[in-house]
Amino acid sequence: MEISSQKMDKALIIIVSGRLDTTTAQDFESTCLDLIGNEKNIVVDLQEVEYVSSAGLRSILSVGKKVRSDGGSLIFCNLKGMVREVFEISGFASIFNIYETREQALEAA
Amino acid sequence: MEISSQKMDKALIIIVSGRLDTTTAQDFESTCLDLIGNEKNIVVDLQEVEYVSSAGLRSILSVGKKVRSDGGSLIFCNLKGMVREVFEISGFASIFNIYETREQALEAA
Amino acid sequence: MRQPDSGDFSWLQLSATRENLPIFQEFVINEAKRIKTSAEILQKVELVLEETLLNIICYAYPHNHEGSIQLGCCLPGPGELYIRIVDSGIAFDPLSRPDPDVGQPMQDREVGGLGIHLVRRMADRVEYQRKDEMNILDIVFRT
Amino acid sequence: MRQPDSGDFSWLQLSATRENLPIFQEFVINEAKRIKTSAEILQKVELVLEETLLNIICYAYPHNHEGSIQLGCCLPGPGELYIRIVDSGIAFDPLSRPDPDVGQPMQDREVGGLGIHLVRRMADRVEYQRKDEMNILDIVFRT
Ligand SMILES: Nc1ncnc2c1ncn2[C@@H]1O[C@H](COP(=O)(O)OP(=O)(O)O)[C@@H](O)[C@H]1O
Ligand SMILES: Nc1ncnc2c1ncn2[C@@H]1O[C@H](COP(=O)(O)OP(=O)(O)O)[C@@H](O)[C@H]1O
Repeated sequence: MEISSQKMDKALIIIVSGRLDTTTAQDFESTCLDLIGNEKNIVVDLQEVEYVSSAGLRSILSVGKKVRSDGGSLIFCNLKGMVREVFEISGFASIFNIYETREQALEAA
Repeated sequence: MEISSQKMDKALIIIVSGRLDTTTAQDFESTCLDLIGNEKNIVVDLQEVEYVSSAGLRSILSVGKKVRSDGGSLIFCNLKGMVREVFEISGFASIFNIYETREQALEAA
Repeated sequence: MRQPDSGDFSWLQLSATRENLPIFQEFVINEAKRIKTSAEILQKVELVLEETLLNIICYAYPHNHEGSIQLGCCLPGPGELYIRIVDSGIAFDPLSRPDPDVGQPMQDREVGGLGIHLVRRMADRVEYQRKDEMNILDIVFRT
Repeated sequence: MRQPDSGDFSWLQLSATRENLPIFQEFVINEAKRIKTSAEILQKVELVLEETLLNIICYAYPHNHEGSIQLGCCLPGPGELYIRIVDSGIAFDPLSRPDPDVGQPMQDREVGGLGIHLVRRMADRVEYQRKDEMNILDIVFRT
């Protein structure tokens, strides 16, 4: 798994690639929190994420709760294949705002 | 496994690399016989062979017998590690002429 | 359900440790590839194995006693992948757990508790039995 | 010898086919690497597995009946790799075969018959037993 970020006017974009599984979820969580710092509007681009398990969901929810408790918002875009399916089955598609493209997510942010 | 050959004045050199195991031995045997054709003096360079099993020995002996029955001779050089050990345990080190280097083998050919 | 003791099952038994998880996954993926399983199904298989095996690794052998996992796999018919997971840990029927309420808003959602839910939704059939002091979980995918 | 039914054995059971040979080999190599086995020993392990497993694949189940092979593996102590190979094919004790005469000249040498000889010379200990209609071959390497 790899993470990078890009600071835009309206939001911080976090770009994730690879697998969000039991071996990488912890790292995802701590790296995200580091990158977020005091930012309020976060867009996570999952375009390059090909696999997410419940360990990944756990970390995503932790990050989401942290951002929310700091008064910010975490939104997602570019969910593909099984990542989209896992978000739907777990209800994450309704607790988070999800957008098709990064542009749409930035507009909403 | 890969095989190539090089025609020298004194002998045909057959250069083998990779593994001589149950999946490659047949191919080794038929390719060798093709390359040998009507040549009498054959030097097989095993420098790049890292693994040989009884299936490999079986093919080597078949080729050796064929060359011998055509009045030629098959000699080996550059046996490394487990290849040397397998040749010794199986008695192949005494039924074939074995040389340390290709130069020595060519001289003897 | 077909009996895994019939000869056409392949088995892998390893100790229940995290480092063995990818070996179990690879084992099943290898079998599944024999019937040209699509990449999407392979990912679901991988997910279901991560969830079920990790649960055994984390919860089935609590007293620091190192247990093991037996994983059986067969291809009973065209387009069917059959997986049997056996452990001798504490009795646990994952199918008896109520599904989590996935309709709650974020602040009410507990972190965790989604693994078994994903397994039930991703696999085409899941059955549990306790037999001879062992947990036996059968999972079927239509490929 | 240590009993493989104790929990610290890892097991792989697959049908006795050529295509499964590398999977068996990789399984043992993986286990052996946990105790930092040298590359030379790993090659010997690979060779011994090729010879023994291929014999079972070729000879143990002659009537076209597809049998299987169970391979157990453990690391009983520092520097020891213990392998158990079980099949339910025709009774065959490889240790009862006389060693081939490796001193003969080429024209007198038969092609073949070297596999078991290599196994006995490469492994540090080999033991055979027939039990419950099964061939059980135990092989130990000092790594
Ligand atoms: N094999 C098992 N043995 C005992 N308890 C288990 C086992 N598997 C799961 N559990 C229990 O069921 C709960 C829910 O599991 P799961 O849905 O995978 O979510 P999570 O592991 O994230 O909590 C676990 O927290 C654990 O208490
Ligand atoms: N598992 C087995 N069951 C029955 N016969 C066997 C088995 N393994 C080996 N044999 C017999 O022993 C012979 C010698 O085996 P081996 O030393 O491996 O050489 P090769 O397989 O090249 O003949 C075989 O040719 C076969 O007749």
